[in-house]
Amino acid sequence: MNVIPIRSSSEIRLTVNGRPVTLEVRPEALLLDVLRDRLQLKGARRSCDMQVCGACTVLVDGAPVSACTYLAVEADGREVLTVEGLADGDRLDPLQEAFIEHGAVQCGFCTAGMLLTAKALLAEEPSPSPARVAEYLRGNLCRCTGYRKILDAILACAAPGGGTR
Amino acid sequence: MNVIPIRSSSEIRLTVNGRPVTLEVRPEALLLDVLRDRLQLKGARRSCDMQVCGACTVLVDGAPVSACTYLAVEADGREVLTVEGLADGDRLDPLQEAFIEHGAVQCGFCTAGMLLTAKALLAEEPSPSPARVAEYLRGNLCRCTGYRKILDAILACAAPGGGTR
Amino acid sequence: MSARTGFRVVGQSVRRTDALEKVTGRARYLSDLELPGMAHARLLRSPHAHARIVRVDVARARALPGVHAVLAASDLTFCDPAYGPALRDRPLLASEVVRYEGEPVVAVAADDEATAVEALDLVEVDYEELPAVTTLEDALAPGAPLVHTAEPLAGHFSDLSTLRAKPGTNICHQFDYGRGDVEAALAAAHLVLEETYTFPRIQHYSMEPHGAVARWDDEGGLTVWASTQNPFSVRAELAAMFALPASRIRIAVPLLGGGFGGKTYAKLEPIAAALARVARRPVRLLASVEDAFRTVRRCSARVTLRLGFLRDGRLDALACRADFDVGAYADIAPRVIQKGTYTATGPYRVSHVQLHSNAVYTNTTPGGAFRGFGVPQIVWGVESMMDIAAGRLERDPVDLRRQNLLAHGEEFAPGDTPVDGKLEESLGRLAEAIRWSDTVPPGRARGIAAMMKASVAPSVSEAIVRLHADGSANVLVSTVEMGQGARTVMAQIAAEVLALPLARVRIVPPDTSITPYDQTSSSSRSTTMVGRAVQEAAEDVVGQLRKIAAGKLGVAAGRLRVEDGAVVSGRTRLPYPDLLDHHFGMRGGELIGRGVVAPGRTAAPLGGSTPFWEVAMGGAEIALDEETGAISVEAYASVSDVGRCINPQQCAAQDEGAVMQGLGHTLLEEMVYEGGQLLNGDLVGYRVPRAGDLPPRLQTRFVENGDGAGPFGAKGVGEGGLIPVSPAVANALARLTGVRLRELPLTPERVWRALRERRQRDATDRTTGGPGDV
Amino acid sequence: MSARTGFRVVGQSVRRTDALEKVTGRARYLSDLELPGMAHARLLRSPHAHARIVRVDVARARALPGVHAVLAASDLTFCDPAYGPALRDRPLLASEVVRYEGEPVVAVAADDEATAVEALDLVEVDYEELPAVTTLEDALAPGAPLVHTAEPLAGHFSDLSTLRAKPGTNICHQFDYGRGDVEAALAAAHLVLEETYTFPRIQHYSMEPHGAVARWDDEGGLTVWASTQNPFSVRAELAAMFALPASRIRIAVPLLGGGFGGKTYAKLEPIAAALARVARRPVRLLASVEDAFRTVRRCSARVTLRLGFLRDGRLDALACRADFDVGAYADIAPRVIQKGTYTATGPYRVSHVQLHSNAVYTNTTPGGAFRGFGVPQIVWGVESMMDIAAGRLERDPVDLRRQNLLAHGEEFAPGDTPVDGKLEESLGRLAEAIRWSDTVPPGRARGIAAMMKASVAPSVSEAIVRLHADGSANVLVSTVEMGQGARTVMAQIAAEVLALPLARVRIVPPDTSITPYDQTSSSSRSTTMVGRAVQEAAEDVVGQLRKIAAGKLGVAAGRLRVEDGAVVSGRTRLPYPDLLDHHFGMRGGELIGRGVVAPGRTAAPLGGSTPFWEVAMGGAEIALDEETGAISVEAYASVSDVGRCINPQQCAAQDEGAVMQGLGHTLLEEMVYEGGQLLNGDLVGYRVPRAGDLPPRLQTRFVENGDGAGPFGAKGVGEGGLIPVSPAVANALARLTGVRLRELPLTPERVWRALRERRQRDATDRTTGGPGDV
Repeated sequence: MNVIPIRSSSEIRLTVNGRPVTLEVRPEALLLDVLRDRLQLKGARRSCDMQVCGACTVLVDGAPVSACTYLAVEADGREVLTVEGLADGDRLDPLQEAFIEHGAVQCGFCTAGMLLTAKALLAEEPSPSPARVAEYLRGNLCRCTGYRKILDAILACAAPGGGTR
Repeated sequence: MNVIPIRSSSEIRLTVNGRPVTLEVRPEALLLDVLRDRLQLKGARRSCDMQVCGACTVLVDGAPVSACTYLAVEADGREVLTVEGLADGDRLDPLQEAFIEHGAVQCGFCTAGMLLTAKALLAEEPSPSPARVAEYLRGNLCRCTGYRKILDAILACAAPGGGTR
Repeated sequence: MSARTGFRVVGQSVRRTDALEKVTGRARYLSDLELPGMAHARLLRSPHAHARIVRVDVARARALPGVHAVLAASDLTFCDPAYGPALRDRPLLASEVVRYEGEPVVAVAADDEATAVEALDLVEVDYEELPAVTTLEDALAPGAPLVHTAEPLAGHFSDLSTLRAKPGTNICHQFDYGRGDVEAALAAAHLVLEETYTFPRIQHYSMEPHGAVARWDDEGGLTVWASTQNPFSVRAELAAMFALPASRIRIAVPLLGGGFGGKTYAKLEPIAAALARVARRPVRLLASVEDAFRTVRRCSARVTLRLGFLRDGRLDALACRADFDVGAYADIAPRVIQKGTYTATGPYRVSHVQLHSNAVYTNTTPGGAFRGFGVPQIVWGVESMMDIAAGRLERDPVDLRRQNLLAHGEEFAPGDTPVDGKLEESLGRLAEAIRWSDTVPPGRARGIAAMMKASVAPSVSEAIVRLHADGSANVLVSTVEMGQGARTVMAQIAAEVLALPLARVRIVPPDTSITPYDQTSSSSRSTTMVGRAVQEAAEDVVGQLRKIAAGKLGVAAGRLRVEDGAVVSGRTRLPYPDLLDHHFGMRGGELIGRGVVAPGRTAAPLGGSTPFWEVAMGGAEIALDEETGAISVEAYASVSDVGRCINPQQCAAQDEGAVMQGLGHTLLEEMVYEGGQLLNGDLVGYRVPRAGDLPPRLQTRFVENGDGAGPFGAKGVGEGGLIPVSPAVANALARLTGVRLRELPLTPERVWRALRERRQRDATDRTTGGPGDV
Repeated sequence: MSARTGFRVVGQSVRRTDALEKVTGRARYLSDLELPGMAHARLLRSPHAHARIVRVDVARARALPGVHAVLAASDLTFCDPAYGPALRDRPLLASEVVRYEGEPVVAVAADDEATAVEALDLVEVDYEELPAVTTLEDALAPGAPLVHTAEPLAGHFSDLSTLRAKPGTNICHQFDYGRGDVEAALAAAHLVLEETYTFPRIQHYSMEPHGAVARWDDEGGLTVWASTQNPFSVRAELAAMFALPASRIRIAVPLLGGGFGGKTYAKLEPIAAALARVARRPVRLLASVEDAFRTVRRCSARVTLRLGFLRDGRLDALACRADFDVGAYADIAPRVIQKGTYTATGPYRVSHVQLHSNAVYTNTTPGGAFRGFGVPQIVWGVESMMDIAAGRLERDPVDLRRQNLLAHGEEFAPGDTPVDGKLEESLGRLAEAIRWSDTVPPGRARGIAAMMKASVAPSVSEAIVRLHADGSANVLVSTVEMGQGARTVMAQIAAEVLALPLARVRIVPPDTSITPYDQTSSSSRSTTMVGRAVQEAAEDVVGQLRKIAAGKLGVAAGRLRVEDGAVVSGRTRLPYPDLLDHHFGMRGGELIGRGVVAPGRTAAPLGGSTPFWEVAMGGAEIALDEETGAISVEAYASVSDVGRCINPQQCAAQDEGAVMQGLGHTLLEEMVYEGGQLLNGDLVGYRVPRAGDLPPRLQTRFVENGDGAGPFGAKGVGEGGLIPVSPAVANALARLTGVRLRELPLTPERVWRALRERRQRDATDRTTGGPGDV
């Protein structure tokens, strides 16, 4: 463990994947770094650093945010869901199952963000149209799959009655 | 890095292998843990935990101490030398060279402690007798070598004129 | 077992072996690696495209607490700082001169990234700007400023050791190939077309940027964990730079978050290794996406083509002159230009061929390998011109292409591998998939394109298969899993040959100190080459099993077969664990199988015969917003001849991804330079395809005749699907609007301007009666 | 190249390949491993020697913040908790009953060790004490409390699958062997001696205690970094416990801080794996030295021997009845008792042999393998009695032994390996080294002893050698480096065969997913077995090189030799890199060599013929402080027949260490139990040799006739030197004082008491004229 010089820092209390966590964080600390380096939740990934790619997407109080630009102190008092919290023990979330089943995973770097964004979408709109899914994913890039199988996987988890495009 | 709950702790300033180090440590923190876990100096090793085996030996102000039972706060203001500080860049200490040359290294778990104890001895007494070396090493166990080659290596570094037993 | 194929695991869309770890977030990539005592590195990059370094002062940075190493070029006395796979033209850190905006000048390793950034702020560098060349035109102009003034050393590829630079120019390599008599044939041709096409600089943007973690050990050895597609090349570079035997270098490769060619050959590894040496601790160097834009890109190109057709439609002659902009350092671009140019004739039978291409230095991000490896740049022009020719010859574009296709078994070029696919079948499947014969809906048009690409040759892949006492197996191969699913495919191949369930086979991750040689995870070669090595190694094990069983049963080994984890003879079943117990006289020993696939050098023009031909064809149906010029691809069909799909779902995934990446450079992507400065070196400025860009209908189809050179008749896939996209879309646009664009990407602005020009010209034509160029 | 041996690297005392990392403190051991997110484990151990577990309440421990897993036996529903290499008699955590003081009952994994300790404080366990047996006498008494009541399952060794327990007793295994007619021979013998010797419980005290770090991955696989001497056995245990194929388990072994047999077979690995499964994160479990005392020890023994000599001094009959105290769980003790007992006749020719031994459970720390593997316990008695016999027969002890030595090539037992050394030469060298014929200084005496030990058989070792494009090589073997220098020796062997400098050869650390099978790093077998596998794999590579060169030169491969990194034919030198370039048609491919050494089962009494005989003899010259009874060993000479020293310095280092460890159990060491409680389970109470205990003169000599079964005529060394120490010292004591001790260690108190008794008896004898027992 490296030596952390303790300058000004404040205590935050948040819930991460259902578990309460109390942390001392510096004001400029990013949620992504806190998750990855201090809580060892490496599922959220760093890529573009400018809220474009979505690899760092986590849900804060159910809404997708880019953890790469979200201050940890902003998460004080909130619930954070990361990809590590999607499954219930060994029981995968239906989205996770669908991503595997439809081959929506290639390099996997976008996968966590895709899953969480889709989770938020289906919570908002259980039966989105394909176009709506594509539009909702505008903040989540994937360079491997061409999106086809990702959309298929998400649509497979939508409640019946989702419109077609 | 794990989250360390910050309870009562105090700042210590010490010199480790010639470099100044400032650390916040808890009062019960052991020097061995501080060296190994916080400064990543893994050369001092944990074995008996009761000042018998010498695997954790480091020099504090030149004197060998068992870091497994030495409080980090006691090192405040002092100079600590660990095995990582013995060599000068790529130039090994003569004791290190002699240990290699004489085959005084087997599993290596005692080696750091042996080297540092020998260093302290030769600083005190440049020309010890073989019996004196053996006696000085009473707090440093080795289970592999049978000590013969360790004594040979140390004696090879003694100034000429060391007595025989 | 599949009744259709007779295979049990091969041909099945089994779940990826890494799917679970990826959907649970527990997959580990380079940036997840934490080593005790590890320092974090940052680079100071040049703000200038071309400048002399007058002064570098790192004293204040070095004095900053928490800083473990600060390196400038003058500190690199402990290694040979020159590297590069084709030409050793690149310094580990810029020395004396910087040659592109973003070139690393100073490297720092510190306790954490914040301290490293702070240290870089304390570094002072004075530059004296030099005139820069950032376009092919500038670089090739007589008396142009030279990016490199000294002659660079050859890299580690023996087949590139005779690179032909043109001294006193910015041309670092030229490629020439010819057969027949092009000029005579063109002179005699019924139709001669001459056109020039340009292809932009494209950023790979693998979502995971480059990274490396380096650690020296006290045995004098170096370990580098690297996000690389070819660890053995990285090993060769580091061995040369640090004067180490290969056996003392360990390049270990975790999962890659995408590659696309951008992670071939040494990138950050030399800097990380140098920093770790000085810092005397592990050093992690992670690039950002902005760094990636300044690390490598696709070579842009300007390609002038002359095609000569006979009256009956036969393509009789093709001349190609291509200039590739390879940026400030050659990287693997010399090979890119020769391989890309070599297949300019595509899947067609052409008697008279003259190819010439130049690799041209400019003061821009170095150009290297990128999915397609030089082929898209050429095919963009050739396949556009096939459609132009069809128009001029009043032929159907599908029909004209069909007429010219090479036959199965026909030599592509004297000495090279005969065509291993059935090209007509691909074309037929494509026409069917894109409904070529159906009426086009109003406001839409369709276009197609075809391509054929060679894989790298000569090339070597090796494998070791270990069958354990309990009858489960480990496979040691150096295939890099970068998303393409290679590990899953290798497990399927081993499981098939060993007659084991997939779950009993595990692939060991690449590590040059452990897993046997494999040249590279690129060039669509892994299924064919590594797959064959795995097959051979597994067959070696099966041979040993049969021999043991034969001895035990007293029958000929040839009469025994393996089935469901046992050697079977009639009704007798000898499970592997029992056979191994018998063989070793105890429970414990293992059988080791070895597979070495090394076709060697041949008389083929490039020195080796391609192990297979990658064949892909594509068809697009587009609509156009005439107000904005925005093209929307409403349907796209991709057909690849893969011999056999080892994993059909993964084959489809490869081609879907390839098509979308192709749509990126067709419609959206281009790295834009102005005055030597990269204007859009981040994801805000550089737009890659999003989910909303997905064509509503995207189909992938596969030709499977079991005639591939790989295991079970499979062959490579992955690059091909990307290549026809641009000409297919442009051909559709031409058919829709009569407008022919010769510059990518087909941005709304370009299309809109072309439409406007076309309208203006049409207006003029209506007045003058002149013909419009299609 | 050495003129004497014709070898270049072999036979040289090259520097250890790990020496530099060890003297600089940068060598990494298990306890240095840190994984991101790793939890730290602690165990709650039984305070009772034998008790029923009435209640375990872990609720409060589980609720403690920072705790990730708390396991008691009832939680182990996800695995088969029974394990053990010989008998699966051991639960992962004590279930229902605890069987020794220190047995693990509850395991906790938490954020840090302090939290884990805090959690253990919150665990409540209620016990109901049961009567315990802690001595062989108690355990073998009729109606003794039983340590185990159910019949245990066989472990993973097929050759031990027919273990013969004695139901209703504490005997878990019996070993019997006989030939000739012992009773008749004893009845006819000129001299019959019958004596009983005891050997204490000894702690290995490797300076590094046991440790394991376990991590599950999402492919359902398990990785355990373990301080183990035999990773493949650990793999087999975990595969059975967690129902995994071997290919999905990875046991990786870092440098070990000593082993001495104490790190053979699964120790902490199952608990760490179970904790990691539940904690869903990596778990590190590090034992303390006090834990080590409660993990494994040397089996104590009580050995009754009957020796029958003919009038001319020939040892004609030997009967041995040995009870080994194996503690609460069998571990590998069943094999210990059979191998130890099997060689009771030592290096001597004995016509009539009857051996019987029992493995006896007691409520103490489990007994397992320890340097010498059962042999020291038997040799202690036999070699003491050889001296007694010499006295009674009025023969010189060296002379009597020489008369009875087996000849080179003579069968040790029908079906087993013939004697592979020259035993007379060893004895002669020993007599010379200890100056047997010289006058003994006043107040001193000399004693000698000899031993011959079998290595494990059948046994398998495998190796892979990879020759890289640059002519450097990696060797993949699963030899564990625990201080003995095996990696250096393997590098020497490979370098010799490959004709490469040592620095160009690198040994890859053991990892069951990667490095090929090796049974165990113990039984002094590595140089012979793994060494042969390395030699064979390297020769395989050389064969390929010669074949390539032969093809290139057009000469017969048989006429080519390798020299200094090249294949040589007359004056033509073809360096390996050039040959590989030629072979692969490019710079890059590698040659893979394979070596499999698997002698298989034989008709030998133990089911396999020992691959070699380890032969060692020792001589001590002692002085005695009659006031205190303290023995001081003034000189010690050790002679081992090693066939050939691959690395003379390391051979000497092995024997010096062995002698000192032997002096430990001879003079100092004993684990003392009282009422089931271990009284001295730490280094304050348990005294191991210090530097001051080193004999002023300690010599090691080696017999090198190049006749070993290993590479270059070498064979194993490492255990032998320890074994003669106790009888040699006791024989010297007897010669000095007339006092014969039959119980180890020879503590001052025991010696002093014996001297006092002797004086008292002498006084009585002087009165009665009766003979003193020598």
